[in-house]
Amino acid sequence: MSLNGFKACVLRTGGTNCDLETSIALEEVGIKAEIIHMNRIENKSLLDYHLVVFPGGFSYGDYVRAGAVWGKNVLVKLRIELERFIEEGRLVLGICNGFQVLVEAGILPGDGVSETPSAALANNSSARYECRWVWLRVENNETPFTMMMEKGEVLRIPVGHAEGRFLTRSEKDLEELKKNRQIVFRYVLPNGDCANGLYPFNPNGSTYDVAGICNRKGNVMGMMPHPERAFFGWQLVEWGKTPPERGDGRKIFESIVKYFRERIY
Amino acid sequence: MRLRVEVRLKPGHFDPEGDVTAKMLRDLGFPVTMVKTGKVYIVDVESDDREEALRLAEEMCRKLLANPVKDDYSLEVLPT
Amino acid sequence: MRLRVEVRLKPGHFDPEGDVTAKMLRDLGFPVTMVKTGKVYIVDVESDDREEALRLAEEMCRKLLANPVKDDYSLEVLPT
Amino acid sequence: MGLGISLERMRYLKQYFKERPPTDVELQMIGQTWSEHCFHNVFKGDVITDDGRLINSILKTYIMRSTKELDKDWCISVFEDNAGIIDFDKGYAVAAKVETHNHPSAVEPFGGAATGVGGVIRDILGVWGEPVALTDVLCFGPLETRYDELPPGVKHPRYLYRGVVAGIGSYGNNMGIPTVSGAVIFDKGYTGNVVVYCGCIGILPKDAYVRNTRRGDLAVLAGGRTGRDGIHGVTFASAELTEEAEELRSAVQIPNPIVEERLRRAILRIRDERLATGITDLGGGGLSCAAGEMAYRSKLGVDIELDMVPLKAPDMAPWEIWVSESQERMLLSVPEENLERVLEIFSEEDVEASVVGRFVETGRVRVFTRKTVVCDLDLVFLFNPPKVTRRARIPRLTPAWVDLKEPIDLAGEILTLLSDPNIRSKEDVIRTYDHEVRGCTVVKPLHGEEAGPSDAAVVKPLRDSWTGIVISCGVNPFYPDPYWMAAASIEEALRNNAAVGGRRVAILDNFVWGSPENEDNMGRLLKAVEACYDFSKALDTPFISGKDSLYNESPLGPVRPTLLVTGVGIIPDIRNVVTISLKEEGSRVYIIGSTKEELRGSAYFRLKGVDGGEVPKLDAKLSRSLINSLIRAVDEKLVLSCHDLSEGGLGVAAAEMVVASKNLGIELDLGKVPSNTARSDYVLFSESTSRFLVEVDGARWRRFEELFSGLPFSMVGRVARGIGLRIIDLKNGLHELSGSEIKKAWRGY
Ligand SMILES: Nc1ncnc2c1ncn2[C@@H]1O[C@H](COP(=O)(O)OP(=O)(O)O)[C@@H](O)[C@H]1O
Ligand SMILES: [Mg+2]
Repeated sequence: MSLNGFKACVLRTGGTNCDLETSIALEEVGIKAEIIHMNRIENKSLLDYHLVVFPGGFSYGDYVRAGAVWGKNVLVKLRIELERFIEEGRLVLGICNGFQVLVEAGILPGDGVSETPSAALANNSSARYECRWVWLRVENNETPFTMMMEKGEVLRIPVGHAEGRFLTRSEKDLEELKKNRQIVFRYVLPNGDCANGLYPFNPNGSTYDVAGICNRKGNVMGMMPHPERAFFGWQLVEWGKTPPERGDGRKIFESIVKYFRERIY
Repeated sequence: MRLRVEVRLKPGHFDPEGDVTAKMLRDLGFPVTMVKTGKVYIVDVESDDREEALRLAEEMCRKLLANPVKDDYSLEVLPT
Repeated sequence: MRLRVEVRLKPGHFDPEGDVTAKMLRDLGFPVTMVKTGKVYIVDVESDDREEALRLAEEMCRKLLANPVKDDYSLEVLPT
Repeated sequence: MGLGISLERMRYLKQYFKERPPTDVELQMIGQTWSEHCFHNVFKGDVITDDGRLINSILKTYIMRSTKELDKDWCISVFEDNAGIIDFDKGYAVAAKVETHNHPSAVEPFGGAATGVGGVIRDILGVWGEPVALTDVLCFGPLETRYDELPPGVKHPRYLYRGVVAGIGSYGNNMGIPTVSGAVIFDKGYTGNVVVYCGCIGILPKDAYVRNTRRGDLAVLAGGRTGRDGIHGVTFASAELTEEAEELRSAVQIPNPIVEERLRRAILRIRDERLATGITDLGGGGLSCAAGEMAYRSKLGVDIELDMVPLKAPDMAPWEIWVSESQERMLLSVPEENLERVLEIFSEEDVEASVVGRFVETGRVRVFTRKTVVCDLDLVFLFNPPKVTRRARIPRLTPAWVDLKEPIDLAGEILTLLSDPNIRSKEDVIRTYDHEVRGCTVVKPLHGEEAGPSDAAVVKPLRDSWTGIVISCGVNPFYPDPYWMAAASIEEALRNNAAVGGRRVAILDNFVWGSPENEDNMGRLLKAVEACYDFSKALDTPFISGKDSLYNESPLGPVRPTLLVTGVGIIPDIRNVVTISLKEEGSRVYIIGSTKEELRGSAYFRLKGVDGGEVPKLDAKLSRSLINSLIRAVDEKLVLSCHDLSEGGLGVAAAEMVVASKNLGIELDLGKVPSNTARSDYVLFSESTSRFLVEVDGARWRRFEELFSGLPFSMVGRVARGIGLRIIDLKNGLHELSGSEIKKAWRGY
């Protein structure tokens, strides 16, 4: 049993490949993480966990579309449980492919679950895979995932994806997201100013430089950058003379713990 | 009934795969100016009714095969 | 001239993407017995000659777009 | 395509088949097993030289001998299995393997390169290793080559470049293994023969390394299905690339990284539960080679039922199934009592697995289809064909005088070199590879805020150990003397490793050469392997694995002979790694090693179009002392940043350190450089070996100097703020470059 008694279910399926490092990040902040294959999810109840994580990778080889097959698979296998899970205010985090899954499953940006996605993570405008460290600005620090951050704070976290260009159905949908404070992270310049689509600061051409969003309630979040790769100081791209203690990605995991601590289950 | 579903990016959307294919074809010496890509699914459904089959295909696109935010699709019943 | 190239797996050939798609569609409740996948390329070539354009497309398939071990292809000139 | 069997071996074969004619399945199996690719005929055969020597196996005589004589207790398995295995930390070992996939990449660049990565990953899985990092070294013709320079059958370098890079990235990214290190080289000598090296590093608990196939164990084939792709890949690997190359696309395997990703999961679970007695990957020769080798090395026989093999395409002939090189397949030997659990794990990971046969005591390989025997061969016969003999003419490099006027504008020369395709940033390639996945990458290929070029990559594979694996490479195909070329490549791999703090380096050799039937090619090869013995011994660095790809011939002639040396070192605490970016204003900059007039084959001479003078030579004893002192300095935390001097010499190395730094630059006094030349351009661009540029803590430089006392070194300048490079030449002339000029030249933007 971990320090806090908080439990996370890190889901995986064929092609998932960031489950291990994501679990390590969770364990480091005291959340017990269990990696569970979708093939064995039937024997489990999501409601035994406080947090469900969809980690990065290439689920189902990106067949059909990145995240599409796993997204639907989640609906088929977990829909009722997951709706209740979200309803109860437990947390769902999707990273990279996990974000694509949440969008394809219609869990983000909507509320609850819908059968047709209302957003998309399309091909990068650079037409290629992009592995680089980006600057992220915290737009909303009142979600369970960002409570340990300042609003407007700039984080250093890497991305690694070929399909991360966030698109909404319409301008109106985007306005809705802004109004509801659902935009959590945006790609910015090193000084914190908007990237305004400028490559490579906005690495994929995302609308409104969106890097991560949450649902209206704030307890489901998806993001393209990989916080688990910026968790330990030694993972960072620049150290100075010695590695710093911690990376910015850690704040997401620490926020989750804080949220759990402050909320009584 | 056999259906043919073709999914293509909506007009105006980036098609990096198409761009890369065009470049590679040009590198091979072909006088190619543009390539757009799409996906085809040949789907056999258990239904003898043309209309129903098409309705099903439509729903498959909405639910899985296409993302309405970025994809268009076209449907066709194939002769068997 | 605008061409349409469709590349599909040879009959009988193992199609993992088709199988995954079929399974997913069935899980979503569709009465689907089989799915085969393929790709479409819409290619613009600098040529006004129909025959030449088709010959070029044929060559593109042999050299890049199709794999002779597993793929069949079909070509078509599109009206512009 | 024919089977490619020599006359002498034909006789040996006839002798064996006195009683009955061989079946097609047998002939195919023999063809695959005896191929250059699988059997290493040249490296294991005899060589007769024009100076009257007979060498029995250059692999044993040179490469393996040095390892044997060095006799390191940290070498766990060398030259035997799919990969070399060395000791690591906390009961774990590191496995390493590097392969080439040149021919497939030449006809089908995406698929060829991708399956190259897939294959080398399976080599690591094939020793029960968990892959943790990938490397790739790629050589292409110049991207600006004109179409009318290309003979039929030779694809444009740009096409190959795009396809190969995409193929490598796709496979590694999809599998979630970071591609952390490599090189990209452009030269006319690769226009007809693209070179694609793929390497993989893995980690395994030492006691999980099981190789103990027993009689009665079942042969379990797992992973992708068997198809018509990649048939005759091994014979193709030694074929000349001609006009029919198009038709050879069918010999290239079709990649599916997702199948391999699932396979990896299953294999590692089977390993952790210790359920299998043996494992090997299906590579060249497919099932025929894997099953045959596994039985032979366990001194057993094997019976295989082809009907049990899951197929991708209907109606495959038995021989096609037997030799198909379809990807993503592994063969395991499993005791009957563990079978159920093994199949359960495979099914949980969505991996198809079937029992296809059994290991038996016969000493034969027997293949059945529909209950009839289609192949029945004695394994001793199969694995002991007559040796091949090659002739070698020892090369003698003709001396040439250099006629080159000393340029006035040294700064301009530096900028030109920085933008040379072989020196400038490879960002376009590197960023399309995920080098951060697994979250273990400490030193990245492009490191720091300013993304400077690292000398080596460092990964931290274990959660509860600070020890890191240091991965580097050395490759110098432009030095025209094969002996010193090999020496320089070995030392470069060590130098790059040491530059970030790596030590206890094991090395891997990968030869890419033209046809060994040509006596000059063979002579050059011989000189290169001689150097491999001499310098791996003298530098105290054992070879643990390697591979040769000979017969790289095209209508444009043979490939530029290329030896890649991959270095795998360790650093006891990754928090002490040294990177290339300058850290502190005012700190001292030292050059280590001595600079000589050694520019033959250098980037500078190639740029100027001159050939002559001396190639860089290597004093192994000196090199060892310098590297040892450097490592001590690193461990005592005296070194703030470091870069080795290689292509483009001091000028380029200093500029690259500036590229990596934010607002910091270097003041450099060429007069202080220990050298034997009076020309400033030679001091700047010589490629003498064993040299480093080191930034040393301003307060503790005395200790640093103490560590190097008696060795050639000198303080050559200081780190300064707000400048790029400020160079004082031998005549007291000043040459200046701003940081942004340097960055723009190197990055291209
Ligand atoms: N040129 C070479 N130099 C050093 N070692 C070699 C060379 N060729 C083969 N080996 C060694 O022989 C063993 C078998 O190699 P290889 O035939 O490539 O295995 P596989 O086909 O299973 O990948 C490996 O350990 C490899 O390191
Ligand atoms: Mg192998």
